[in-house]
Amino acid sequence: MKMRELIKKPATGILLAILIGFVAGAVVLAVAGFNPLEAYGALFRGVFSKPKYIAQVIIKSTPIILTGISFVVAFKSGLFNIGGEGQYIMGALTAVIVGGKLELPPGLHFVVVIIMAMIMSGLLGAFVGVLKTRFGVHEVISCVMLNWIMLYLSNFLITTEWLKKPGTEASIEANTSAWSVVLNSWKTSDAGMEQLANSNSPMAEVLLKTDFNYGILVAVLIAVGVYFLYKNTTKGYELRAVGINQHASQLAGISVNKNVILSMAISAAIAGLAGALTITGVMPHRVTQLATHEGYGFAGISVALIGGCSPIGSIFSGLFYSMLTYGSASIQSEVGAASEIMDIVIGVIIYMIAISSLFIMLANRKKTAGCAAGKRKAEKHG
Amino acid sequence: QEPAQESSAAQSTENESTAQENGEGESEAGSKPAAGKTLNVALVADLGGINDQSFNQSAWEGMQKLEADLGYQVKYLESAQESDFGSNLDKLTDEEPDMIWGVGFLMADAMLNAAKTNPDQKYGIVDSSYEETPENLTSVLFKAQESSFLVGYIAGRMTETDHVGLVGPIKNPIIDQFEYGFRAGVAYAAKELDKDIAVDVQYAESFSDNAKAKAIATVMYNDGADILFAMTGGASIGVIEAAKEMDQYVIGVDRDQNYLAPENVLTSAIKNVDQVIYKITREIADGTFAGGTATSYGLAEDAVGIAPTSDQLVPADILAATDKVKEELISGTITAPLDEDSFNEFMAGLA
Amino acid sequence: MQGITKYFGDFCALKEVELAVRAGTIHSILGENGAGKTTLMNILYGFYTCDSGKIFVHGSEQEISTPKDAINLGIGMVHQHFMLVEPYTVLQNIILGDETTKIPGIIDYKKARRKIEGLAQAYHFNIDLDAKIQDITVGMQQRVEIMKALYRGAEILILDEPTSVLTPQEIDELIDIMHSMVKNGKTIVIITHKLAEIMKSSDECTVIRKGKNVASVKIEDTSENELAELMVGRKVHFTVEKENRKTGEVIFSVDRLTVEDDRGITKVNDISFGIRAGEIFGIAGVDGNGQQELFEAIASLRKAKTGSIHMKGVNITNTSPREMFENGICVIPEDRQKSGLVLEFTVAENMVLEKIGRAPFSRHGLLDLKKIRKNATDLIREYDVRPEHCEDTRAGALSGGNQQKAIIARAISNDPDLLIAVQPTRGLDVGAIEFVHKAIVGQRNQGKAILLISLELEEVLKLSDRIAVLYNGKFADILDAKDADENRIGLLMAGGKNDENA
Amino acid sequence: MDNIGIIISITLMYATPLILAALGGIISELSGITNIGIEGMMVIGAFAGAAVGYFSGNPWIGLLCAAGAGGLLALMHAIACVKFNANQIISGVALNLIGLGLSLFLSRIFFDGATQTLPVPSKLPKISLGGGISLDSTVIIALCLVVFVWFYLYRMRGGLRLRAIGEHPAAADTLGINVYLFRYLAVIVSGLLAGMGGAAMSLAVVSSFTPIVISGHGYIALAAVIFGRWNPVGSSLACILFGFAQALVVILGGGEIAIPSQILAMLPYILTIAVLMLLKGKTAAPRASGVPYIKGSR
Ligand SMILES: Nc1ncnc2c1ncn2[C@@H]1O[C@H](COP(=O)(O)OP(=O)(O)OP(=O)(O)O)[C@@H](O)[C@H]1O
Ligand SMILES: Nc1ncnc2c1ncn2[C@@H]1O[C@H](COP(=O)(O)OP(=O)(O)OP(=O)(O)O)[C@@H](O)[C@H]1O
Ligand SMILES: [Mg+2]
Ligand SMILES: [Mg+2]
Repeated sequence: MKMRELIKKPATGILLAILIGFVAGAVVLAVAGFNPLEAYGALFRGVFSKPKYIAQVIIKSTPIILTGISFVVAFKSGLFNIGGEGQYIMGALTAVIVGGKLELPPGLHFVVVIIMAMIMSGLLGAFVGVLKTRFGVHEVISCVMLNWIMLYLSNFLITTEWLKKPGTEASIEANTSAWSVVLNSWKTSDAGMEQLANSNSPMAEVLLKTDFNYGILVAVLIAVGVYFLYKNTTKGYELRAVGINQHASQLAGISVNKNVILSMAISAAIAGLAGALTITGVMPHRVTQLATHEGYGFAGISVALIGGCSPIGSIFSGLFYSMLTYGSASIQSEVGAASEIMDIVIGVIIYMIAISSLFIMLANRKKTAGCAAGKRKAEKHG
Repeated sequence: QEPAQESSAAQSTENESTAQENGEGESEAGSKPAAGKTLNVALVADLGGINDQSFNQSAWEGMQKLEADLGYQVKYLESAQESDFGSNLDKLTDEEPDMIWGVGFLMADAMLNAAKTNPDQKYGIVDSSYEETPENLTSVLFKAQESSFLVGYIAGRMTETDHVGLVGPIKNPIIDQFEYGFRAGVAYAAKELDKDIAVDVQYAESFSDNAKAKAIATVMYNDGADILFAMTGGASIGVIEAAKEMDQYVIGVDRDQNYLAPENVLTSAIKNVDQVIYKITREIADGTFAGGTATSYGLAEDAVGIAPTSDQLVPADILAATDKVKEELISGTITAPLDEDSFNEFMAGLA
Repeated sequence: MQGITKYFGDFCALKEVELAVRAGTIHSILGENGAGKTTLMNILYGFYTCDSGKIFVHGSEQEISTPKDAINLGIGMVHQHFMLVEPYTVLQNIILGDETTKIPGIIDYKKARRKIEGLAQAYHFNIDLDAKIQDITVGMQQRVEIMKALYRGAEILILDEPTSVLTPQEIDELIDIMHSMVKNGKTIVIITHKLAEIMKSSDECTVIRKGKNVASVKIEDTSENELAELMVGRKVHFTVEKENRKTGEVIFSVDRLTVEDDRGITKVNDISFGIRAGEIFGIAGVDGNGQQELFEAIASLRKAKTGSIHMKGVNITNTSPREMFENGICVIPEDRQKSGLVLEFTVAENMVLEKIGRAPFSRHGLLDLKKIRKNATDLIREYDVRPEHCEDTRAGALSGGNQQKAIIARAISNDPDLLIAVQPTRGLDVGAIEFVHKAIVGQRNQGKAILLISLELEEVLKLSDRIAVLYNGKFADILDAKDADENRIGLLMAGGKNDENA
Repeated sequence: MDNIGIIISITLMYATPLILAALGGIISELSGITNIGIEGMMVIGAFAGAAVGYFSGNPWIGLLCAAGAGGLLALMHAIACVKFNANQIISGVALNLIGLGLSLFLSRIFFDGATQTLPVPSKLPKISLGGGISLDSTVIIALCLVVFVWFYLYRMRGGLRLRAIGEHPAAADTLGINVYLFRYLAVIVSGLLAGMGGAAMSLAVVSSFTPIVISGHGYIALAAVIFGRWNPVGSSLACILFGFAQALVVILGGGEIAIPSQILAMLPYILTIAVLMLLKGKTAAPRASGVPYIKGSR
């Protein structure tokens, strides 16, 4: 009885899905002739054997936690924001421009960069919202198109004299004053370098070998902020209401159009923030010519879905996703199994989440069996 | 050829698992032909991935050859995003291999950073150089303009319509080497034949859009070009496809691509990243490591050139003439241009 | 049907219910909301399967596990909520699932059309086969549903609450159709809450309450009052006590309003009226005469083409629902699930839908969750919304009647100066109707103005102080309740002239 | 003008994989199941087509297997959406990942560790119509399918039923139509078509599978479904418009006009948005699309 209640909880469904995902991955690995235990061992070691690896996982989770939350925000208002890629690029591009062209004191510069990036990508999202509300253009279409438009726009801008770093195919870099790297000026100073080089503490290694940055704090703040927005504010209430029932919201005086636009804008701003935090947080602090999308937006969708479409859940699923992708490199280099195995694992996890009603069905089976017995009894009586 | 490679792949997994058990791979050096000691080598591929049909793949093939010939331990990591370069280099550095290669100019900064923070680790980078190269880093450049010059020359000699073309991916300094080298080669042939040869150049803005590359090629052929230089990265397949369908000649890039269309791939401007990686890595075992330097490899070193299969479709006299041009390039009588400025200079000199 | 028992999860919807219908008669089923009428019929139609029980058709036991089985046995059903595909034409809807084909797989519309036209003639149906469902009136849709059954050769026709959406004229027509069908040898089972209709149409009536048989009576031997008592289990008051009050100032006025529908057709044509405080202004009319557009224009859901709407002197024409609310207007919408509630929200959240931005429910954009919950607790108690303590229940999980109660509670708690009620008792049983009517009259007695738009003539007559009859986008007349009776209004609704006024 | 022939050829070359996938999307959506997994089905179709085409030497067998592979992936979607009432978007996202991952993984197994296949010995044949127009056989197949799907949806019994299911499944159910079976079939057919769309890329446009041979085509096809208002003809026209814009880019890019090629590359995408803004349409989405049908629920 207790067990059944437990299985019916959404979190249990997600955990079971993860378990099944790994089992499926193991089967595929085994079929391909690899030892699954060894592979997962490599994954585990690749992630947990050193503090700096954990740091890397955290660093890499930052943008996808945010693109995940971005997806959640739109989803809550009944919108499908598949434009995370383009919005991410907008944020990154803005960050490079504001970070590279302006001279401001450290700290302040960082804040200005991320705010500007959020504004710019927010505007991009608002544009999608306006297209939807005013012109009836479905957000999926406009987002898919804008992803490509942003890619080419970025590629174009960074080849202009204005933004190009001479002799490279990349943009200028954001100034160090805009960086969010932890203890950046100290660790790059001579004294700092020396102290770090001679220290054996794990923290020193993290500082020295990774771009450990404050981005994750921003991501967590955003997650909490979005959670608070939906749970405790009028605006969040309206955004949700509009997402579930436009007619009732409209009649109750909640403007559907305004909230759709706002929701898209917030969603896009958060995806843009992801881009800005990558620029300010990690090497090489610039935008490069892209042949194709880097996949932050699509990863965000997976993160959001694994996280149960909740902002707080996205923190954990973002870390989890980042762990899998970062760790999959170890599977590849140690066991030789292609890293695509992780696509399959993640795909199966999401698939299992989609059909998590299966778990509830299975849990209920005993109960319905009892019911059938009751039915037979009733028949006898009748 | 395939079964051989398959067995080598199987071997590689075997080797790696034993390597894990033994901790370090170096202990089993004895079982292999003695060419110095066996080394542990790793590679970080750039965004194109290890199977990009281009220099990442070529680099990895060089390493696979090291494994097959000499029993070296080899492994690679792919990078999905630019921010992966640093963490991939760092992860491999932790394993303290004898050498870590990075492919592509995109990785330049991450590589420099890694070399600076890990002075005891040897690194090599392909396609990028620095003003000041750290002692533990060697930088390898290819004079792709030279091979491009040669294929341009062949195209110029062979065109019957006096019209050739080039389908490019996304412009960047490396791609420029190909474009201007090719243009110069065509111009050189035109001068020799004393005629004008038009060169169409169009960029697909993509390394992957096969359909677009194919469409561009179709239009070029249709406009009268009869030989195209397909240097579109992975999307080159599209150009070769157009050549096949329209029964025209096409020139491959990076690797000998004749196998993709034996009737149509005239020649390929090859860039032997594999051989250079093979060579430099081997030298480490012998105790020579050219750290702190940037070396350009060109025709002289046989690091670039035209495909060995060229004789299948290129007439012997033209091949012979091409060989002469090659000598002149090696001797420095001709200098192949590698960007717009040097190309303009070259053309001025030609006139 | 014998010993029909049906569980939904743990909930027993039907407990050993018996139903015996004589061939060639009209048999009605009566019961409160949720008594199990629809469930019973769905079992007969094979849409649900029963947990135990037997079904006999023409004396032989039958296994009916899918609608197809039922159709093959000559059973047809018109569902409480119409089962029509809106973008399809009438013709397509009728033949769907039983299409005539020429070459295998390819529909032969001509043949189907001939067959349907034949049937329509036989039963004096008047339907436009090429109109799309979304463009025709509810009454028409009903005929399409009946035609669907006839087309399939139904001998036994089940009608689940067929009259709740019809005008008096349409109801009469329907009853005529039913009689002519019986004459043609068909058997009809009809579910309705309207006792008068039962008396007028049926031969027998089976009453069920809470999933159990209560009685089966011959109509000749019973009366409306008896049926009502059987159904509810207590005496029911059919009249609403209205104090005689002096009405106040005109607080709401509509002046020369003209409104077009989506296709640019004028649906409200130059209408003017005013409502005084303490007055119930009823608008009667056959569906499709502009009620929808009039309401939407007043609620700012649709642009008024010309004319103006004032509330307490403020011009609120073409503003927004928000503006309307701010000026003291509240709405009980027609479709509670579509426009009334956010079904995925909790009851507590739904109870503050319009006033979420106001103190005490929120301050500076921050919600006060405690106050929101407290508000719901109070309203749930006051308006007897069930189940008890459903503050945190999803609104979608409430029964239809309770959803309606929640909406009424919310609207009244907003303390509006004008309450607009559109079809406030649609689909409710007499008990629930009594409750809603009391609440509306209570508001009037407190001096509020009320605009009642209803297709139920009886309801309009019973509640209103003044009655306007909407016909073809214009008011055929505005009458004082004292001067109105069913005949007069019925005539006006049908487009007849009002002689006395002329 | 020869150029017109070329523009037509390029337009159709671009449009064909999209048309096939969009037809799949339409059928699935009309039955009430949103299929965002089209991309993954195209990828696996492209892989299966090229791989089987390579090993069997017969591109037609490759095309069939491509359809089969897409159909199998679609079956997973159908099981999730029809049997388990899954959120259709979540399931679709999952299948995109699985489709790509599986293709690459299998490619590595069968092609010696490479994520791309070797070129097929023979491609699907081309058909020359003269006037510089020369079309892949997939183009002809796709155009025939457009006509057939249109005919099926609007003239045949199954189409009437299918569309009814997407609008009002309960209504169809009460008329004895098997909603679940129809949905299963519709989703599987959408996978077959998407798989063929993928193979149209790897067996006709080019002759091998690479990890990037399908990159975003599925999403553009979905956009075309919406653009064309769930009508096979309309959606195909949307795909053709997109292909035309790409052809225009190619033609313009060859001229000596000083438009940066990156800017030119945006054209098809900007054009799509612009056209949609001008059309300013209300959507005609099937009403029950994306909503699981649970019998008897209200
Ligand atoms: N699909 C269902 N799932 C769960 N409970 C149901 C379902 N259908 C009906 N019920 C329950 O069964 C009872 C009988 O419902 P039914 O619809 O048959 O009532 P009814 O007599 O037709 O009422 P109404 O007058 O409102 O139409 C209701 O209390 C309802 O709660
Ligand atoms: N989607 C649902 N989820 C959970 N429970 C539901 C759902 N729909 C209906 N119910 C249950 O079914 C009952 C309501 O069904 P229904 O709408 O037929 O009301 P009813 O019994 O006719 O009552 P009323 O007289 O209030 O209309 C409620 O008791 C409710 O708990
Ligand atoms: Mg009912
Ligand atoms: Mg009810």
